[in-house]
Amino acid sequence: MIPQLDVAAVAPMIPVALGVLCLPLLEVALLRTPVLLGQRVSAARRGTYLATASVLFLSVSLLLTLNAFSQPPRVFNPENPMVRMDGVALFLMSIVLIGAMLSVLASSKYLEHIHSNWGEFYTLVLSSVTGMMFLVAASDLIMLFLALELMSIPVYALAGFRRASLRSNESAVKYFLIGSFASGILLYGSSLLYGATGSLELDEIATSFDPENALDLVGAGLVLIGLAFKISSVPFHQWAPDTYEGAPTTISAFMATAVKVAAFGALLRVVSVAFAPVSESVYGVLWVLAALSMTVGNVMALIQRNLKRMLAYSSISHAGYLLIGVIAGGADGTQAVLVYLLAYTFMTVGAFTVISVLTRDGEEHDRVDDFAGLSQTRPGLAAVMSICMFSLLGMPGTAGFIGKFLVFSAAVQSGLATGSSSLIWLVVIAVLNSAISLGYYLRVPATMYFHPPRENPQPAGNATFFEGLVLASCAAAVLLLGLLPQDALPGVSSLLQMADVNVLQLASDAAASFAP
Amino acid sequence: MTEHENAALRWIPLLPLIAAALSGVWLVFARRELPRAAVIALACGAPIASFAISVVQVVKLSTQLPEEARYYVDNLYTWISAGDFHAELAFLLDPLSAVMVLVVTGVGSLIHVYAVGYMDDDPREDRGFQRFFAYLNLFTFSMLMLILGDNLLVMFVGWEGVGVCSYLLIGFWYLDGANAAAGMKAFVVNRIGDFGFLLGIFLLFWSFAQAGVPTVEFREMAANIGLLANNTVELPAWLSFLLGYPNAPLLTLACLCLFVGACGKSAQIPLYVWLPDAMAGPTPVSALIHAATMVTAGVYMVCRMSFAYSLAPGAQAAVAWTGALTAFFAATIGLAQTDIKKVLAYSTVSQLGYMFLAAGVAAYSSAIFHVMTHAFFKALLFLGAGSVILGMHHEQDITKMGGLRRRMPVTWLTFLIGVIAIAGVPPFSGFFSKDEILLAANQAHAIPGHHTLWLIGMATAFLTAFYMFRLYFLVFTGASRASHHTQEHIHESGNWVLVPLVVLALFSVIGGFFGLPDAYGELFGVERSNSLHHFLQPVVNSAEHEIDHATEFGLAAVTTTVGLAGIALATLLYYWREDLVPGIVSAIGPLHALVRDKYRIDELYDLLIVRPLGAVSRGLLARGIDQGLIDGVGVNGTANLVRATADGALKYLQTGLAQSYLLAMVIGGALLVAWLVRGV
Amino acid sequence: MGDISGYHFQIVAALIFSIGALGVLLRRNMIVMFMSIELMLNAANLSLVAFSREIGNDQGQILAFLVMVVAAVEVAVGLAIIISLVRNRDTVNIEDTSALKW
Amino acid sequence: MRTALFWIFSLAAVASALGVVGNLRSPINSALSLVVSMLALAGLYVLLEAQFVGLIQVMVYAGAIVVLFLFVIMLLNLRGSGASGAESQPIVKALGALVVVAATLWLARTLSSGRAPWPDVEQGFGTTRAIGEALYTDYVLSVQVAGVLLLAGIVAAVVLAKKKID
Amino acid sequence: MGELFDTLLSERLLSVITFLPLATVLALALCEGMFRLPESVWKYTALASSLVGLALTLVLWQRFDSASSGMQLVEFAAWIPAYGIHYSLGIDGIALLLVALTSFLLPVVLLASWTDIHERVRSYLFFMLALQTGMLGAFLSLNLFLFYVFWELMLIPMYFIIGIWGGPRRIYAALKFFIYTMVGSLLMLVGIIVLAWLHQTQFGAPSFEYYGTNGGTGILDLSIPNAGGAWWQRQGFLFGVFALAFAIKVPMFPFHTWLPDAHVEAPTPGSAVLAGVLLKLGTFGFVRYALPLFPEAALDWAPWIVGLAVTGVVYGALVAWVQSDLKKLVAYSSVSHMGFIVLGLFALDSQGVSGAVLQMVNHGVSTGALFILVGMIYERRHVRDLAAFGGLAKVMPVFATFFAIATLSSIGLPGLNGFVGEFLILLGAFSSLPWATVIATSGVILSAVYMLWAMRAVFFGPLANPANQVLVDLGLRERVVAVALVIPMFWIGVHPSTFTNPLDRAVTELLETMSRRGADLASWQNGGKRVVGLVASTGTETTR
Repeated sequence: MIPQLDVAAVAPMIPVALGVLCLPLLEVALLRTPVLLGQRVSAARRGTYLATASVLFLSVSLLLTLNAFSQPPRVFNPENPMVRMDGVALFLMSIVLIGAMLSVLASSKYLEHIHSNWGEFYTLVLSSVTGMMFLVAASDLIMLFLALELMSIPVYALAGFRRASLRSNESAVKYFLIGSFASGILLYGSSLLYGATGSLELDEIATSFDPENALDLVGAGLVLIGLAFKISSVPFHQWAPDTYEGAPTTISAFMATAVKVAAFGALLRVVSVAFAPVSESVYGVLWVLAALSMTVGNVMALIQRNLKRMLAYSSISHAGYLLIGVIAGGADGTQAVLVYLLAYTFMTVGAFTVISVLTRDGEEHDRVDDFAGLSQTRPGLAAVMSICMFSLLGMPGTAGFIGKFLVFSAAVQSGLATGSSSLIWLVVIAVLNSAISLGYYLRVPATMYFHPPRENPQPAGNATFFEGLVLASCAAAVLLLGLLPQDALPGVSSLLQMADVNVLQLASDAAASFAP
Repeated sequence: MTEHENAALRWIPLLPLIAAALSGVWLVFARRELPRAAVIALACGAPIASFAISVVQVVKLSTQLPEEARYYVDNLYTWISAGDFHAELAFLLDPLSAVMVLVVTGVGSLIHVYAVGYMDDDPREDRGFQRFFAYLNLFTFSMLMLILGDNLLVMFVGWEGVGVCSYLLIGFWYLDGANAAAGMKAFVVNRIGDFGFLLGIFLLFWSFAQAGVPTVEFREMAANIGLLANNTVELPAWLSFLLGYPNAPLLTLACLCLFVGACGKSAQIPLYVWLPDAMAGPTPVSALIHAATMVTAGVYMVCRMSFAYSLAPGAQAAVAWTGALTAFFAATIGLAQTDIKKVLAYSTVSQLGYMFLAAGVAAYSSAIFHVMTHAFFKALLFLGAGSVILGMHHEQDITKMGGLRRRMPVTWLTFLIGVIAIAGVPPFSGFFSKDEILLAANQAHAIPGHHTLWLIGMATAFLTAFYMFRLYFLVFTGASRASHHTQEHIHESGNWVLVPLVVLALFSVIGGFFGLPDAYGELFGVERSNSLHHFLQPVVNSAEHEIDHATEFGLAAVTTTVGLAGIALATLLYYWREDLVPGIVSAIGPLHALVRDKYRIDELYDLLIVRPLGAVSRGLLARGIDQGLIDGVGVNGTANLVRATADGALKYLQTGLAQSYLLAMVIGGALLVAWLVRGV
Repeated sequence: MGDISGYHFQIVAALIFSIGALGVLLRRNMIVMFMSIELMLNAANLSLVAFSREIGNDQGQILAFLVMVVAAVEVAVGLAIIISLVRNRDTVNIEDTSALKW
Repeated sequence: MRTALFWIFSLAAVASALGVVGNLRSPINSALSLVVSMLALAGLYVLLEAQFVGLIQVMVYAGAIVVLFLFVIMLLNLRGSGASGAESQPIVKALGALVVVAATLWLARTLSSGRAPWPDVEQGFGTTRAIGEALYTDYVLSVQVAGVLLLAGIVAAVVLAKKKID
Repeated sequence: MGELFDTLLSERLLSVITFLPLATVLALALCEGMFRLPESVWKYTALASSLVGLALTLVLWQRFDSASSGMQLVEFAAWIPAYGIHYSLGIDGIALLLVALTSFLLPVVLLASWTDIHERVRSYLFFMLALQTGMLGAFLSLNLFLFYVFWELMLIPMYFIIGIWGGPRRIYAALKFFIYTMVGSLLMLVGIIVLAWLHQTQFGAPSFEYYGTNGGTGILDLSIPNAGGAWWQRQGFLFGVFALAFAIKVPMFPFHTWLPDAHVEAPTPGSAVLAGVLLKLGTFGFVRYALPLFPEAALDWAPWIVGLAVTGVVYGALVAWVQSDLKKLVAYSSVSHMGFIVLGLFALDSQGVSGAVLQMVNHGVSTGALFILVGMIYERRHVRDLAAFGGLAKVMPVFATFFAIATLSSIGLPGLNGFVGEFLILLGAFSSLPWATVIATSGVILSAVYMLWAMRAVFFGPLANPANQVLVDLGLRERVVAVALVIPMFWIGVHPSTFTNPLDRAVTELLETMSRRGADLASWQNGGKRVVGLVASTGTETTR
């Protein structure tokens, strides 16, 4: 019996997956150009071509994803859905794709500078993106696990992509060991859930979930641990600073954004679909995780000297803020998480890209002190960095603020609806944490603008076109989302013949399409 | 347009203001001084013109309006208004302000003229001559605002304005730090008084507002003062415990508050300390501000508010006693001073005490009378002293003078007239005014201890006569104690200086006859000879006392005798038997030193208030609370604590060892799961 | 099947899982740690298959199968990562890779 | 018979798992223990009517994965346990071990309570055919994803482990 | 084109005034990107833009109708309608005064810093004008979200101004300024969001609109319980978070310690704008939001706030007195003066509130002037230590004159601006808070002490230091600046009704709103009279 498969439902994933197949071929073709064209393509050019190709694949995917918004949610297989292409999934896929595109664009030159300009990079990124796209749409634990691994394994390798660098090795080893351990826990949790509820499908788990049964709860707990690891929530976060610091910068950006976005997608889905019957307990757990993540992340970030490491801690704290949105739940909470993730992606990629642009000859200028006087030597970079920092700290007028605002707003609304004060406390904690976060975010513009340039200044020269594109689009997106969230997508919506669509609307619709 | 409206009034204060503004703007924008003649014309012209207008208006006032409704009002616009509070920018010319205006513009004009001569040789690069006159004109303006103000607010404008001008003029020779310090001291002490004044305004306004007449206008307040006659203010527990009664009469409290202001402005105990220091200013300033006009503002204010004071016996007693004690106290200090201007300064404080004594015993017209005569003779004395100082090349120490009579004859004569006038020798002006005050004190049965007040007044009269003649003898008679060099250059002053001296001397002689008591008038067959008293009476409502002429003359005789006794003693000690003085001084050594050092009150204030406050501000507030507690513990402390949490503790969890991370995961995960299954 | 039922298998799985976890936690040789992780995955697989038998649907087995695929890939990549580390620094002691901290 | 097999396989599995973890001398020994464990598990799978999974377990795990481990161990020429110097943080590690053990005991207790007896399974359950059919119909998407994963794995392993690229 | 102009000026005047500065610098930056502009183009364009802004403000003033109630010249545009977030601007008398103050100070400050700032002039101008937009927007916005955006956006330019062009400890000061201010306002954000969602529970849709000027309801129509319900929905909490944000901005004791650092380290124009306008946002926040929204809680909290305000008056003055750094002295004087303003606000009667609002303007002008003047001397000598000066009146008489006027204005000399505000504040406060007023009035004495102390140390005494002997007096540009600053001092002092007339209506409405929303203002206003026995004292009733 052959089920009715709706291949078109997974259309957005196909170009990327195709990319995974094609890129190695393309690379081989490029390597063999002396034979084919009689002319050798330089490594740098090859990188550029491959990056361009990757972006092409990604953008076709993005277009397909955006196109799918206007259609009702589809599933791959009505009998056994595996993936559910609802609004949330599509929205998160778009973010992932955007994050990946930006990271890829930022990488081509950077890889050269860290002497690791191998075409496999793009294959790995694309395969990871494939995993992410499946992850955010996964509607059963099988696909969830599989997609999670497809997302993670290439990233383990990418973290260690700079083979000659011990820091990169270490970063990969730690990420890999701890990540596999967490996958094991997640898998075991899935198994227990399966045993307890008789199914691996999220809907069915929810249906037969017995909140009084320890096995169900243990399973749920173990799955939560596995996902909490991926979103780097305290106390499952400790890999993140080490990994982000050691990994190639653009990969750190990729990890901090796309990986986290996808993991949040999975968490959101699991929590609000599968664990709906125990939402109160689960929210209790997430409450603690959120509070811890915000506090530990921010406090630790305060003492960091290395910018990448600081951003890692910052990403931990942002995971905390995002968890508030998850806890707030409902359409508003989901919408808040979606918009926050979008905003977070732009500002974080922007910040990491600035660091990557400054890399020369294998030397990363990633300590905060390295940025001294950057405003005079590289004013453009300094400006983008400042915009990203102000956005990260939640300054009104930037995307970060809109995200935070929506999250708080969802929390307050949920608090008003349920009459409980616990979410408000969480918001208060978040607010105090934002205050702490000022201490380190502001140091970056302070260093760039208030300190004189150092004696051996940052490498001069211009950013490449790709890098410039990334920086400009990050800065523009951060500002546009911050100032005109309502009008942030007019161009795209007209492109797709969608009436009256904007980011907030999109996220809100997406959230509404979410299974109750 | 009623008959009471009179748009000419505004020009009285405005003319000096315009002069000052012109000078000032020129100073700011022009590279050099105006031509000296222009400065003089502007500076002297304005007060003289004001004086002329004043004379015309006062004559109109007293001739065209009936006695019981004698006032002109010039209302410019509503100055401050909020809610039910309105203060007009309005001027009031009634008999009380008329007298003051004439004194201020008249004496003021003379002093302006004098100052032309006095400041002539002041060598300054920063265009001091013009600046000086700008300040002086500004002062005249402020003083006229104070006097002509139709309500407490406009009065307060002048009140503070004169304070500022005084500040600027005391510190006019600012390159000497001491002068600047004296100016600052004057201003700050005045501000302490203003603090009380403001509270008085608030109290009065809200009381009137509560009674349904929200006003700060004098006439309206006077008309409605009855509404407040019985009001009391409930005191907080601690205060009523200290005072022994639960509530205080409202008017007493309000009047006391206002009187605090008067104490500051008119240098009464305990706020008199600034006036002697204020002698650091140029002598015309001392004459104008610190003798003739500004310092009498407090007296004027009390008289202006007499409608309230008359209903506040407690306040009256306080005014009278403060005045009497100040008079005596300052006179004792005056005995031992050696700086010619300091002697005059203390005598001013003392004479102001007399005025308050008068105001306190409700003899308001006598107070104003004394204000007037005092303006004449004290201005004369100061100007004379200035002339001496000019002649002695800025030597002010009377122990280094002597024998100036022949070298400076005009100065000598006019100065002598001033001394006689202040000593209370009939028929010089001082005699009449002082006599009236003492008489009033003697008869003020409503004031507790009024006989003691009278006795203190008499004692002060004796002391005054003594120290003024001591001053006179030390300066003008005997042998010169100046250095040779100085002696050779001693010279009589020029006409700019001498003409005002002569005019003022004239008024010092005859000034008393403006307020010749009716009893004396009858001797000469003049009805209502105390024209000043009768002129003022509708406004100030002085207490009338019915005493027979015999008693009145008897008391006058006693006063005169006491004054003459003082003169005699001074003559004995400083003219005939100067050799006795050192013996007496050494006999009462410590006491003399104490008096010479002004009872060390300044040092006491410094020790009790200024230093502790400074120490507290610096040590406790600035260092302790601001830097230590708030910034150190609160702000940076919190920040450091957060940082230390990371640096000292949290950081060590991030060991870099993968297995410790795993461990944290395991433990955290175990807790997480345990929490989830807690209920099962 | 007599006295043997699902929970026996589950307990075996739990035991192997925790042995694996202990191995990851306690052993300092990365390769051994990695093997321990494989043990954990296997334990989970056992659990899945046992539940699959117990419940009577094949989802567990499907997942178990896919886990093996994942495990294979994981091993390949993981060992490659370790190899590239060892190339730079001749050690497989996890505690030697602790330059990144704080 | 089944009971006996169960006990044999499970004891072997647990014991060899302990062998993997507890062998401090050489990773090679650990790897060999791992093989034993995998094989024992395969046996258990068969007992659970999961012939296909059992088969794959032998092929993939025992046949491929552990061999890969051994290759790498040989390749790197590792001697000893790789542990040098004293155990760091022994107390903390002990604590962690304690937590794991306690959690396991608790979990075991939870697992052993109130389970229904096994249902009969339909014919063909767990056979290659059954699983294969499921995989290529209902779960075909996961197979595709697994394919991508394998490709990515190859690429990743190559790029990281190759001695010299280009 | 002409039509567009007319529309802008007639219907979008507030937006034009608000965004003109930002638009100017953005345009400049754009041109700069295309062809490098000389610095002088930047300077003159910026100055011209700020002067145009001033002129437009005069147009605004003229168009403003003092007699009509409510918000005027309202502008509305949807922004994020789903959340009730709109771009809505409007003006009342209170805002008018503060907008005028801002528009006035900016050109003056720019002119004052013409030569003072000579590094990175373009960035400096960029930040200054961006700051102006932020400040104006905060004064004009009628949507709490919009307000919050402007409120926070101001921090960035100020942060850079302090940090780039500041003194030796500028980085510390800039960080402290930023963090201090944002800590307070973040909590306020929580409060704002709670309000918006309360609006949903009460009226069916979330809204950040304050007055509901666009026909609907607004936050101000909410009924917010003062007791009962969850703690975070009560007036007490909500007032608390608003008040904290505003108190830090004001700054009230004990939240003031960012101010001395920021002032001392900031460059002259930064200090002037900071003291002149930024601080006013704190008190403005009280007037516009905290008081009318949460009147009952405001009354509950009032004794504490008044206590802090009065403490601030005395404390600021005493600490100012012992400072040896001239700028620090002026900075602490701000603490003292702002205490007066808060006292006046919490008098909650028309005198007190009018006085307070007027005093905001006064303080802006006077303290702004003082900072600018201090800057002039700093530009010459590069020291601010009082001990380094002395006798400057001799070499710089004109400067001394202006400084003296500013000083006198600052210490509240009648006839100058400071007095009118201070008097009304104290008068108003006396009826409700007599004892607090008595203590605060002592600030009148103390302000004379410290300001004259500074005058004396700088201008009087021997001109001993050779470095001071060669100082040159103010040049023409500086004189123009000084005169511009002095004019409003005299104007407000002599004819305050120009400024209080537009105010009256707004103040009355504020008090009416508070009463309507449940505050027992009469009993508060009489509270003090009762304490001093003014209420029940006529005749016989007193005996108890």
